[in-house]
Amino acid sequence: MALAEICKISNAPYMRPNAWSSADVEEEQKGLMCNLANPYTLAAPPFENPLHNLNQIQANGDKTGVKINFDHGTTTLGFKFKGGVLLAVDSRATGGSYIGSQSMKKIVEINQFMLGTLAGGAADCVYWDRVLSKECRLHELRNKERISVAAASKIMANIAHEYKGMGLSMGMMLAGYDKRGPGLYYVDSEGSRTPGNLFSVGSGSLYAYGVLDSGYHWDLEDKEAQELGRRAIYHATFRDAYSGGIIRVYHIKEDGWVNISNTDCMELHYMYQEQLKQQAAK
Amino acid sequence: MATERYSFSLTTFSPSGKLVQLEYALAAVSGGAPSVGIIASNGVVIATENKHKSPLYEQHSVHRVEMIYNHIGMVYSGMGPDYRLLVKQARKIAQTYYLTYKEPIPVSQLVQRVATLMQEYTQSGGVRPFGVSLLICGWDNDRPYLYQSDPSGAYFAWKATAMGKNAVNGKTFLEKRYSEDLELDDAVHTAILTLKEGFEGKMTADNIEIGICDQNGFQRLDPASIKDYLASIP
Amino acid sequence: MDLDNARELPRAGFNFDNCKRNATLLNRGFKPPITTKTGTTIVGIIYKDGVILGADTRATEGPIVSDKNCAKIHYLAKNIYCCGAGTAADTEMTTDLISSQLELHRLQTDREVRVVAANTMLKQMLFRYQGHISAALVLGGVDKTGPHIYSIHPHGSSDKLPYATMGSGSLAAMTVFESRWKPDLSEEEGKKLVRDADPTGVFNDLGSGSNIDLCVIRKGSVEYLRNYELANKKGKRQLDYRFKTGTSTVLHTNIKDLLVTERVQAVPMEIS
Amino acid sequence: MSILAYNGGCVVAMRGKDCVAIATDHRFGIQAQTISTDFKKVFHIGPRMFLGLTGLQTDILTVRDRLMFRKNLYETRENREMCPKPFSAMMSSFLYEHRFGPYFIEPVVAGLDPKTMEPFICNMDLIGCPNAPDDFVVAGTCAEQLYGMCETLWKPDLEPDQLFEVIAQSIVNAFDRDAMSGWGATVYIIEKDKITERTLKTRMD
Amino acid sequence: METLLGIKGPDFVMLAADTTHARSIIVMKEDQNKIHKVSDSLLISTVGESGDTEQFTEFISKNIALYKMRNGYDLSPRESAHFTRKNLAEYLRSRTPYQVFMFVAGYDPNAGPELTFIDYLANALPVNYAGHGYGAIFASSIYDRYWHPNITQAEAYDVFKKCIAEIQKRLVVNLKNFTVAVVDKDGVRDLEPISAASLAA
Amino acid sequence: MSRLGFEQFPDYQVPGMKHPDFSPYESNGGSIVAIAGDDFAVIAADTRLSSGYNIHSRTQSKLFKLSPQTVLGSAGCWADTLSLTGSIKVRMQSYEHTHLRTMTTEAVAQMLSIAMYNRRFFPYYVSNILAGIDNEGKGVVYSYDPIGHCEKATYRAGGTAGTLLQPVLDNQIGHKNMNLEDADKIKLTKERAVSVASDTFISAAERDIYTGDSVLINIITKDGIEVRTLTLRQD
Repeated sequence: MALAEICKISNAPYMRPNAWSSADVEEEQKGLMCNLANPYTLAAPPFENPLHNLNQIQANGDKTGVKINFDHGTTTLGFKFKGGVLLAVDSRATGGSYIGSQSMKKIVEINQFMLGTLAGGAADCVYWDRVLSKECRLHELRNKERISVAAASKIMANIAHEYKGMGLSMGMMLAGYDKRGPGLYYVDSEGSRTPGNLFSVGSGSLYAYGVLDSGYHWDLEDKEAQELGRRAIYHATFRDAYSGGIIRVYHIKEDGWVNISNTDCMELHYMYQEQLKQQAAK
Repeated sequence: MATERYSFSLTTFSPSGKLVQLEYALAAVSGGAPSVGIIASNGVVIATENKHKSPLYEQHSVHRVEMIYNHIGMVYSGMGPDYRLLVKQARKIAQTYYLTYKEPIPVSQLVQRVATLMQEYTQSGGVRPFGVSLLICGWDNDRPYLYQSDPSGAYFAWKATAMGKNAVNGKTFLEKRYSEDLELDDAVHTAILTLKEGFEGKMTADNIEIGICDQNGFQRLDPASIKDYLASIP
Repeated sequence: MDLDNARELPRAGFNFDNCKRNATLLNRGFKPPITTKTGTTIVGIIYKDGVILGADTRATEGPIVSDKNCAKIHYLAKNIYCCGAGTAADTEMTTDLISSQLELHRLQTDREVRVVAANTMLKQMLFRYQGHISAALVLGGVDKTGPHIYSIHPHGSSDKLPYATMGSGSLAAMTVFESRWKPDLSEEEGKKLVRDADPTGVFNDLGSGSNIDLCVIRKGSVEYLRNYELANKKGKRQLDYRFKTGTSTVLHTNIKDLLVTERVQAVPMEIS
Repeated sequence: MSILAYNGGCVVAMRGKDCVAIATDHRFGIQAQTISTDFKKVFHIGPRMFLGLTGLQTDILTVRDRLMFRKNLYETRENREMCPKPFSAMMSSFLYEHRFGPYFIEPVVAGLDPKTMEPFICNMDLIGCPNAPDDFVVAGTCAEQLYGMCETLWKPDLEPDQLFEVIAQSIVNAFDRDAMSGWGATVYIIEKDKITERTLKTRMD
Repeated sequence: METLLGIKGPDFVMLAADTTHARSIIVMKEDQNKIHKVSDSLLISTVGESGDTEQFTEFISKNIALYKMRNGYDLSPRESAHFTRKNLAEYLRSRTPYQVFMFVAGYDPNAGPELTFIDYLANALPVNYAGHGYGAIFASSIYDRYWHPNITQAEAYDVFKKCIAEIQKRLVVNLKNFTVAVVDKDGVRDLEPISAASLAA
Repeated sequence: MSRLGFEQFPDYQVPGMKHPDFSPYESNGGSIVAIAGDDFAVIAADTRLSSGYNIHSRTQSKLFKLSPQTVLGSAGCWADTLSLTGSIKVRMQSYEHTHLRTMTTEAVAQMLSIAMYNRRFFPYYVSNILAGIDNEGKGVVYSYDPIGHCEKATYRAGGTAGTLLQPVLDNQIGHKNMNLEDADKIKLTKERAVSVASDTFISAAERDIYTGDSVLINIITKDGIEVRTLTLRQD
């Protein structure tokens, strides 16, 4: 112990006696799950620059056998048109090139009038959407009025900006119907937030845009819009390895959102192929 | 002499369309010790004379019948040193083939490749043709094979043949004695008898060499078993 | 063949054509592929009348078993065998190559090759490649000078030992030898010793597994006991996975008949 | 990402009773982008012999061309059909020649020996370490998934019809869990007297 | 950043290529032709590292011309594509690899039209439709949506118009003009270029 | 994390100091399979604990009984598994004392997700699968990625052999890619679920070097948890 005195580390936390008091245990417990009480306090990593460190660990995965793959990859799209807001998403979650799930829910129902889509890190999106959902409900209780899409997206953008550079990966759309009419916002983990008429996010978004742009205009009928969204996602799943599974289409109107369809890609593919054959036969 | 103009070290055509160097090489072969090969119904035998001029010579030190691969053997008539090189090459060819395809080289392939090598020496600069003819015997596809390869690179498949000194007599003898349903033991006898045609002096187990090849592979007979064969010949 | 008058196969030996391109590709951040490795427990001992070699039979590609029953005791000559650990292709090809050279050597010298010759050929070859050919070998054989065991390391060093182990399970197996090996073991004792040593690697080292191969080399005879002990059997499945015909949806079927039904007939040539 | 997964794709071969089966997916992609869904990685190289190659597509083409050159040379030179066994040995030595600058491919050979009609399957790593078991061999980006499927479904002495179902179910379910392969599949069943080629209906995402 | 597009129909192959020649952040010129007529019924379009594209395309086309001179007939599109791929693959292993992306498009009176996709690694594949460059990613889903096996030349041209409109809308880089060429049984023909102006009209 | 004392390290680069690669993880192997049925859930895990080519234990259960209705299977970095399951158990206990009832499977599933996300920037390296009986008495399976993304499923394989086994479950339990009439599809009984789970482990032990020794199978029904074992290859 004399050495510790000389080195002036006898007061360091790791030099404390090991017999922990129950208070210590409690504190430890709090530390392990502090976000249960307050969702904004996540455990700080024991190193600077978590993004860099995690990348390092992932890059060495082959040597160490440690393969930390977060679920990712997606095609999501949303657009406003005369009939409200339409959202369409795929349902594949991939970790590396392994398909972890073909039936993931990539639309989070925040409340009856607002939906969030998720792209990027699945856990990031779901966790923060849940937090947002809580904030929205609190806002409603405090102000006796539903939160606007603009305000909700601002909360999200603030959260994202707070954690900027820590390695969160999110690209989400928030869509809803409020007193100002239909709203559609894009928010990402860089902290950017922007309203718009038409967005597509995720690894397959480039393909979705191709179909979407060539078929989109404001005066689409409801049925046409739903088909356009479904078709755009279908083409993205065909071309993008990281998108696929079930195509979910949601439509938000003045009286809240409706889940229009959940169709398997395989079914759609052979249906469209059949149509193509008939078209060619003509 | 007209022919001499075309007989310097390169194999060059003479005006009559002959490669004189090759004819000289064949002359070296037909001056060499006789060797015979006979296919039997269940194997094949090759045999040659291995006579030494001096009684001081250590017998059974340099062989004329050589194993190339488990199922292939070879003998020659002509120049011994040239033969050594061909044996070495043939063994290499066989091993390379096995390393590539993991199956033993077919006899026909080995013969073809050795013959190609011999042909190359008739067309390359700075070299002379080999002064040997080879008899290559082997067993694959459940049957025996016997090939002869000449200095020109030409090769033939035989049922039975003789090369070297007295080859013409040997062949005539074989033509008379050969039959398709010969057993291997009979073939060995026939081979010895063929060598005996024109053999000068007494034939002993120490001045001939015999190799046999059947489904169990090739082997050079040791003097003791040659002696047994000789004993049964009148 | 020396003349280029007919297009022939490229010359034997390593080909480095792809190296530059591969280096460029890997520099772009692609990961290099993994090769099949034999983690392996290979052992060899000298007993009274000869040597006994032992090996497991697992080959792995990363954490996946790529071959459950590979033969790691390679033939070198009638009286010499060699166990290999390391990159599977390297051990396979190196022993094949040396086996060929030994055979040429045998034919050239017309006598049984000695174990020390095999050892020298192997270590010289490995040393030439400076460890880039990653083969760790246990060489064993019997010649006129008696039984010999050598262990050869990938960089070309070798030891002559009464008992040797190599591979990822070598320490486990060595414990058994260290405690139980003694000079002049009988064949039965020797087999039992190897049979006891190898499974320590098979069971306790994840790089080794499946069955045990044994090779007993005596003066004048060899006994190669492939799968001497089936140490690990595949469990018995509880269900019968049988599919009703038509379970998989087929889009088109195309059948190609291989039996030649055509009859060839000789048509006499017209002679004018 | 491993360079072997750059273009995606997988191949599996299985032994049955007096028959062998080999199956391939159809995807040709450049990393995550699917370019074509009509690239079969299995080539019919002899009357009863198939060669499957997975990995980098440019090397698939190059290796196929070079092997065909060597095989044709063998066949014309020796005037006989090349059996699967020597073909595999030749491929192994070809790949090992490039030990220090390998082609980024993993080959699979399936066929019947023309003389004995004995089924033969074999795969190798990219530097030519041969592996010829008596059950099944796999290669490609979803090798792990295929190992799981085949280990569970395969059993000895499958008749051609059952073998087809087993191999079809194996490959389709395996690549459905892999992003880099899929988009259609073809199964070849090689029997003594005929070769049956079946194209499967699969997911196209 | 440059973009190539290609579509094969039942009796023709149509290619489109942007005309931008850029260096670093500067556009050097706007009328660079990237579709090269190699023979009466063969087109090669190339993008990639500048310098490599011209050198390699010229090397290939002159060799194809040489083949015709020597043998008195043209290489078929399939053969040309294989020749191109093989050369690219061999150069890839040399000290001076070419970094080019290309389409070999041709019409063979017997085998019909053929469109081959070749990228810088010498990956090669006959395709019905494909593209090179960032723009092609946007185009690929439009192909999937509007291509069909009996597509006519007019329809194909329309698909290109859709693709180019999308590229001009979504791609960060400004690709103003695209040249279009077609090869069919009547040989090689240039079509009206597609530009932002012509799309607006 | 402050207890670890890392705050005393200077967080800037000191000249001449070399930053070694930070590798706080180890892969300890192991696989988990879970299948949910109408009124039961089956969860199985092998009992091998390894690191590199070494086996630490042949009898380590990777299944954690959290309540009579809920079992968590956890493989990956064993230290992380212990830390995570320990704190989950404490939490559940305190919940029980506070609310005087056991946490339901759904609640555990959600809490686990949040607990894992707490370590977003220094994740637990674990592959978690939670199986149990839900409020309505049906079997459920939840699976997680390392940072707590949670998905409800009916069957799931995880751990080192997860990639090998998932397609088998897709095929045998999910009837994927099978063109069968509903009548031909084999109904999922408890016995079949157990059989499929054991068979998948037999396959995994053949090919995955980190899976072996034996399997522990927990069968969760409303009446409690039945435990079965099966011996696997030992190599």
